[in-house]
Amino acid sequence: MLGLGKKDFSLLMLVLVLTMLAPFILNPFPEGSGMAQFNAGYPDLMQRFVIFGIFAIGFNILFGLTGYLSFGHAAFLGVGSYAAIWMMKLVSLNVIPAMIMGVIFAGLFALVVGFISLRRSGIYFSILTLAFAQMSYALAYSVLTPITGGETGLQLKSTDNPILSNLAEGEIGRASLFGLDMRASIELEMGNWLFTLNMGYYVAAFVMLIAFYIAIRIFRSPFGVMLRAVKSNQNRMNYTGLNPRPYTLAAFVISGMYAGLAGGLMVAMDTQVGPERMFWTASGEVVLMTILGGVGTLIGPVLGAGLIKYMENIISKINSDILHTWFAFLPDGLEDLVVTLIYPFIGKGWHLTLGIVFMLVVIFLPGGLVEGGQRIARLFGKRRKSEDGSSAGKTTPAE
Amino acid sequence: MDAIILQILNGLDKGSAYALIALGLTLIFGTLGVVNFAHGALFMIGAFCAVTLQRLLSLSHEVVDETRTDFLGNPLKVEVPYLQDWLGAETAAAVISWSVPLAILFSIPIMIVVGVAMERGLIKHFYKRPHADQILVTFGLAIVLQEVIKYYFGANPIPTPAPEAFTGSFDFGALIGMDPYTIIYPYWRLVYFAFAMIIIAGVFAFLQFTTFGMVVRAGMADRETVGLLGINIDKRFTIMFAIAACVAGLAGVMYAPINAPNYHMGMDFLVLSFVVVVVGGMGSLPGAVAAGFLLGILESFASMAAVIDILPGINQIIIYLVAIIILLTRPRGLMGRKGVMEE
Amino acid sequence: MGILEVKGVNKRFGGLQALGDVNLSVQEQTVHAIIGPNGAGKSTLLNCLVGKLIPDSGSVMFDNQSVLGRKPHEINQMGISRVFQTPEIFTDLTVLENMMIPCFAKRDGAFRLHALESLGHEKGIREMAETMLEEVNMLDKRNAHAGSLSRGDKRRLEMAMCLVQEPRLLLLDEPTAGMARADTNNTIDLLKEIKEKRKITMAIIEHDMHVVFSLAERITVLAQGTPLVEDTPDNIKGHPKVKEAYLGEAAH
Amino acid sequence: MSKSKFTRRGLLKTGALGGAGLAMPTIFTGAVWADAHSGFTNAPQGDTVTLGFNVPQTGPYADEGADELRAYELAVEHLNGGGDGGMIPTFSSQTLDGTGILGKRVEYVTGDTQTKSDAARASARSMIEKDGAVMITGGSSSGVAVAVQALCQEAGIIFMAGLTHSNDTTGKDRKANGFRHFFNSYMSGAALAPVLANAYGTDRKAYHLTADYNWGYTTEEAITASTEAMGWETVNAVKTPLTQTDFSSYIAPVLQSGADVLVLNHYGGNMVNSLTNAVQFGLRDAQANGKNFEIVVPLYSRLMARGAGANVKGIFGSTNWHWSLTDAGSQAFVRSFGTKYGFPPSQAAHTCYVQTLLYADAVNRAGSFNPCAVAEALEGFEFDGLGNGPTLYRAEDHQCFKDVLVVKGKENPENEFDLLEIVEITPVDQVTYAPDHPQFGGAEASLGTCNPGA
Repeated sequence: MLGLGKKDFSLLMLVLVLTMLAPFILNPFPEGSGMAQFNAGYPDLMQRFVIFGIFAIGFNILFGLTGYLSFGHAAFLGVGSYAAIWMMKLVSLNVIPAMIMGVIFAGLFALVVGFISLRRSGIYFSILTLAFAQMSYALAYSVLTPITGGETGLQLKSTDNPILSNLAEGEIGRASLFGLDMRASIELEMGNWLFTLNMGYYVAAFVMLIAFYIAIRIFRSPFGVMLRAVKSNQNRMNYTGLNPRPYTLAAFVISGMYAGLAGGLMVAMDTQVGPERMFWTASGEVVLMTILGGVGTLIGPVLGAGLIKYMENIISKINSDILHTWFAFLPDGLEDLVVTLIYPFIGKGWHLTLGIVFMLVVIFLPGGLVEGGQRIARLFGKRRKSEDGSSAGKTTPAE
Repeated sequence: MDAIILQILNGLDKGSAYALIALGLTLIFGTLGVVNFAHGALFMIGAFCAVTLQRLLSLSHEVVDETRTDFLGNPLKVEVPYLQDWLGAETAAAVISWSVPLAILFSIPIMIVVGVAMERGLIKHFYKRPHADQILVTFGLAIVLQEVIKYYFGANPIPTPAPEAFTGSFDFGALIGMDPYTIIYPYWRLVYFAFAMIIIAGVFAFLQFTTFGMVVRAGMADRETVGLLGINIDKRFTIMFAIAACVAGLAGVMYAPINAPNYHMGMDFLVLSFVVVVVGGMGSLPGAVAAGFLLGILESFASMAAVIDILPGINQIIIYLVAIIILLTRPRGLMGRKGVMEE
Repeated sequence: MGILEVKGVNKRFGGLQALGDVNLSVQEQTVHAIIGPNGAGKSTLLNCLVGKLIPDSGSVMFDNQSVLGRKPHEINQMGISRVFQTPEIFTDLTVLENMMIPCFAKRDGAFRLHALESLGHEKGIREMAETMLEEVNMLDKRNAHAGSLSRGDKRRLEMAMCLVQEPRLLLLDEPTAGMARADTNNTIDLLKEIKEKRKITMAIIEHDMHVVFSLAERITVLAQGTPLVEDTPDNIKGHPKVKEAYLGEAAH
Repeated sequence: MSKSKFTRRGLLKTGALGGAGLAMPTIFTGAVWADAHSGFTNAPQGDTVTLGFNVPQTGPYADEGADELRAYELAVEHLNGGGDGGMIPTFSSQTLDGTGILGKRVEYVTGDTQTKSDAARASARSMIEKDGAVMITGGSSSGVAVAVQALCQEAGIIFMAGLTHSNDTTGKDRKANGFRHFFNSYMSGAALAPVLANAYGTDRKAYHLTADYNWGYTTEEAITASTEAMGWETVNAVKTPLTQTDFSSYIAPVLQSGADVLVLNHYGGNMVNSLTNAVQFGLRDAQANGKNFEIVVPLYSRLMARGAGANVKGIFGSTNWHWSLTDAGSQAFVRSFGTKYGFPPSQAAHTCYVQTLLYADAVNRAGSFNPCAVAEALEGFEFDGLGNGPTLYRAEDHQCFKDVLVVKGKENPENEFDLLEIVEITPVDQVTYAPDHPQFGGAEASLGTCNPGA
C-alpha cells in the first residue's frame, strides 16, 4: 500500500490517526480542572509538535542513517524561515509558495555547507557545520539586519503589500492556504471538554504526514541502504565502486530541505522570524530530540521533539500559585512543604527537569524513548519484539 | 604598531583562558575517550568556588544602627562580618579582598571531589557508549549543574574583585619609553596569563616526567596495550579526570575577577572551547594550547576598529571562519592524529 | 601485454623508500602472488593499485588505461575489486543487504539518487544477490546481521560481494591472515573454485607459503620495496636469492 | 481546589452552551482566538479576568524576569483589594477600588520568554489560545517586545510592554495594540547630553562601544545625535558581538584613539562585563587630552549594576525609575514591594507594576475589555502619582512621556541596594520628540488600526 510494506503502512496509519485526533488526545483533562494545566491540545503547541517533528525526522535522515552528526542544522531552519517570510512579504500570503521557497533556499544553503563540511568526517564535520551555523546566526543578528531584521526579526507589517494578494491599505496580511486563514478554528464543546480544531494545525499535520511518508520511503529505498552502508563502512563502499560523498551530500541536502520545510511551516503558522532560531542551542536541541527519541528509528525523533516541546511549553508555565491550588487539600504546613519540594523543578526551573530527563533517558534507555516503548511492549507480553515499526527501521530488510 | 602589541597581549590573555579550558577537555578526551559537554560547567563551578569563599569570608551577623535607615525607613541593619569581630575591620577587609587567590586552595579539594564523583558516578558508565550518548548525558549534567547554581546564586553576575594590590593596570609603554597610556595592561590579567602558563607547564611536566604521566600518555596513544600490561588504567583515569576538573576549576577561579561569574558562563565557553579543541586536533594537548592562543590572538585582531571598518562583522565570525579554514587545509586540525573521532 | 602493467613505480614516505622502481605484469586469467618479508612494500604496492596512494613516479595501467589519479571507487568501476586482510563488510547491515550493495553499484554506477524507489521492488537486484549467496552457501544466513557472522563467513561474504561485481582483477590482501589451518584450507578451496569457474585474474599478497604455492601461477618476490624475482612457483621454490632474502626465515 | 483560570472557557460552565455533551461547533472565520459572542478576543466570561505575564524565567535576564513577576503578583494582589494597595491610592485616576477590573477578579498565568522571540511568542500564544488571557505584558528585551507586540496586534490582544528601551518598539515597529511605559534610547540621549556637557564640558571626544543589534544601534544613534548637538565629537563607534564576554580587545585601544569619553551602549551582561573590563584597564583613572577620562553607560539597570560591583562608582547613566525617589507614588510602591519581598523593586518591576495598573484603569474607564476601547482610553491619557510625575500616554505612538532620571554610580553606598544616586530629573519637555522623528521610523511609521480580533 502506497509502496510501503505492511508494518510501515500500519505505522503511517497510526501516525495519521494520532495526528488527526491530536486535538482530542492532547486535551484529556476537562476545562477548569487542576489537571487542565497539562493539556497540550491548543493550536500553537500542536503546531510546534509537528513542525519540530518534521525538523527531527529530517535530521534523523542524516544522523540516523549516515551517522554524520551535524551541529548546525538550525541554520537551515532559519534560512527556510527567512525565505518564507520574504515570500509572504513580497509575493503571496499563500503558505504553499512560502514553504516551497523555504525548502529551496534551505536546500541550496545545505548544498553549499554540505559540500564544504563533508570533506571532513566525525567531530571535524560536526565543528564545521557548527561554525557555519554560528556564522549565520551572528551575521543575521548584526550586519545582515537589513535583510533579517536583526534582533527584532521580521514580521508581516501593514506596509507589506504582496503582489499576489489584495490587501486593503494598512491591513496586516495573514497567512492563508488559498483563502483559508491559518488561524481559523472550529471549537467543539463536549461536556466539560473543549477542543480546538485549528486550520493551521491540520495544514501542518498534513505536511508532516507527507514528510513522514517520504522519510519511510527513503528509509526503505536503495538510497536508504546506501546511507546505512556509509555509516557502517565507507572503506568497503569505496572499494565497491560507490562514491560515498554524493550519497552523504544528498542526505545532507535532503535533511536541510526538511529543516527548511519546518522553518517555512513555522512562518506559515506564526508569521515572524528571529535569529535565535539559528543559535547553536537550537541546533543542539534537534540533536537532543533525535537521541532522546531514538536515533535511526522512524518514529523516535517525533517523540523526542514532542517531549522537549511539551516540557518547554507546559512545565515552564506552572507557577507556585498553581502548585498551591493543586495541593490546597493538604494541611497548610504539608502543602507548603510539598510546594517547596516541587517548586525548583517547575516554572523557571523547567531547565533543571529537562536536564534530569536527558540524563535519566540516556542512562536507562540507551535506545531512547522508542526503546522505552519496546520494553513496555515486551513487559505486556506482546509478541512484537521484531515487529515493532522502529526496530524494523533499523534492521529488517524491506519486504 | 603599539596597537598590534596591545592586541597580541589581549590575545595571549584571552587565549590563556581558551587554552586552559581546552587543555582540560583534551585531557579527558584523550585519556578517557569521552566527549565531556559538562566541562564548561566545571569551569563555572570553579568561578563559583571563588564566589562562595568570598561569601563565607564575609559571613555576617546583623547589627542595628539606629542612626541610619534602610530603604523602607526602618532602622538600618548593618551586616558585620564575623571576621571583622575577630580580626578587626582592616585585616578583615584585607582578607576578604584576597578571597579569589585564597579560593585557589579552597577550590582544589572541591574540584577533586566533584571530578571524582562525576567520573565514578556517571562518566565511567559511558566509556563504551557512542559519543552521541556521552554528549547527551554530559549536556544533561551541565544543565543540571548550572540550574543548581542558578537556584542558589541567581541569574545575575556576582562581582568577585581581585585583591586591592592587583587592581589597576601596568604601563608597559612607559617602561620602554613610550608616552604614558600607550600600552597599558591590567595587573590581574597579567597574573592570569602567568597563572595559565604555570598550570599548562605543570600539566605537561606532570605528563612528561612522572611514571604516572608516562602511563597516561601511553594510554592516550594506545589504551588496549597499556591495559594488557596489567596496569590499573581505571584508577588512573579517575585521577586524570579529577586533574582535568581541577584545571577547569582553577581556570574558573582566576577568571572570576575578569568577568563577574554568572550561572551560564560555562555554556558561553563550551562551544568556543570545543572549537578550540578541534582546531588544535582531537586528543592533542599541545594542539589545544596552540589553538587556544592562536584563536585568542586572531579574535583580538579582528576586534580592532580598523579591521571592522574594512570587513564589517568580521569580529562576529572570526573564530568560526578560522576554524573552517584550518579544518579545510589541515584535515585533523593543527596537531590531530589520524583516526581519532573521525568515524 | 598483461591486464595489469606496473612500470617503474616509486613511492617515498619522508625519508623511507617504500617502493623503488617496481615493475609488475599480471597476465589475464592467472593467479599472481606477491610475496615478501614484512616491510617489503607489498601493502604499499597494493594501495597504489587501488588508488588509496598515488605513486611519486611510474605508471600503473589496467587494461591499457592508467589508474593513476583515479579515486578508489572509479578504479573499482574499471573492474578491480579488493579483499582485505580483515574482512571489510557492512557490519550494521544484513547479509542480503550487504550483497545487494555491489549489485546496485554494478547496475547504477558510483551514485544514483534512488531515494523514493522501494527496495522491495528491486527484484532483479535481489535475485542477483541471492544467487551469489547461494553460490557461497550463505543463503540461509541472508537475514542475519553481517556483524554477527563468524570470521570465515565474513570472509566469504566479502569475497562474494567482490565476485558479484564480476571484476576483471581481484586483489587479495592476505586473505588467510590469522585463520586456523582448517579455515585456511577452506579459503584455498574457495579461491580455487573461483579460479576454475570464473576465470578471474587474481593478484594475491600472502605470507602463508602453503596458500601461495597452492594457488599461484606466477610469483613476484618483493624485498625492501623492489622486486627481487618474478617466476613460476617451482622456480621460486628453489631460487637462491629468494631463499636468502625470505624463505630462509619463513619456511615451514 | 481547582482554580478556574480559564475565563474564556468559563463560558462552558455559565453559558447556555454547556449542554448535555453535544458537539456544538462554533466556526470562526477570523482569528482562532476570536470569541464570536463578544466581538473581541478572549472576552472575559464569568467573574474573573485573566492576564498573561510573559517574562524571562531562564537565560541571562532571569533575575529581571523574576523581579517583574514579583511586581505583577503585587499588582494583582492590589487590584483584587489585597495588601496595602500600593500605588492605587496615589494614582491620579481613581477608578481602581480593589474589586478587580470592571468588577471581575484578576487572575493570571505566567510564561517563560527565555529572552528569545520564538519562545516568547510560543508562550504568549499559549496564554491566548489555552488560558484565554485578554492582555499580555512583560519582557526584558526589545527583540521580544517587538515580536510579542506584533503577535498581540494580530491576535487582537492588548500588549503592555515591560522593559524595552529600543526606539523601535514605539518607533518603526509600533503597533496599535501595543503600549510602552518604559522610556527609550532617544530619551536617554536627550536627558543625558546636557548633564554630561555640564559635568564634563562641551569639548569632548567620545568613543562608542555598541552592542551589535537593534537596541545598540538606536542607542548609539540617539546618544551620538544628542551629544554632538552639545558640541561633542564622536571619534569612533565600534560594534561588539552580543555573545562577547571579554571586552578587553575592544577596550584596550580606546586610550590611544584620542578619545576622552567612553560610551558603553551595552545592556545586561554585556554592560557588566564591558564596564568591569574598562575599569580594569584603568580607564577611570586615566588622563586624555588633558582631562580626566570618563565612562558613560546610557541605560542603567540596578540589578545588573550590582554585577559590576564597585566599578559603577561615579559613572553616569539614565534610568526609568529608581526606588530612592521621594514622591508619594514611588514611596508607596517601595514600601509595599519591600515589605512583601524584603528588598526594593527594580525599574523593571516598577514599569511592569505601573503597566498593569494603567491597563486595569483604562478598562475601567472604557467600561470594556475590548482592546480597541482600552486603546482609546489609554491614548492621550494623562496621569500622575505612579512614580514618574505627570505622564502622557501619547496617542500617536503609544509611548509614555515623562521625566527621565539621570543617575550616577554612588561613591559610598549605604547598603547593597543603594548603588545609584539621582543626579538630575530631566523634565519631560526636554525628552519629547515628534512622532515622525527620523529615529522612530520617520513619517512611514504607523500604528495601523486597532485590532479587536473578531
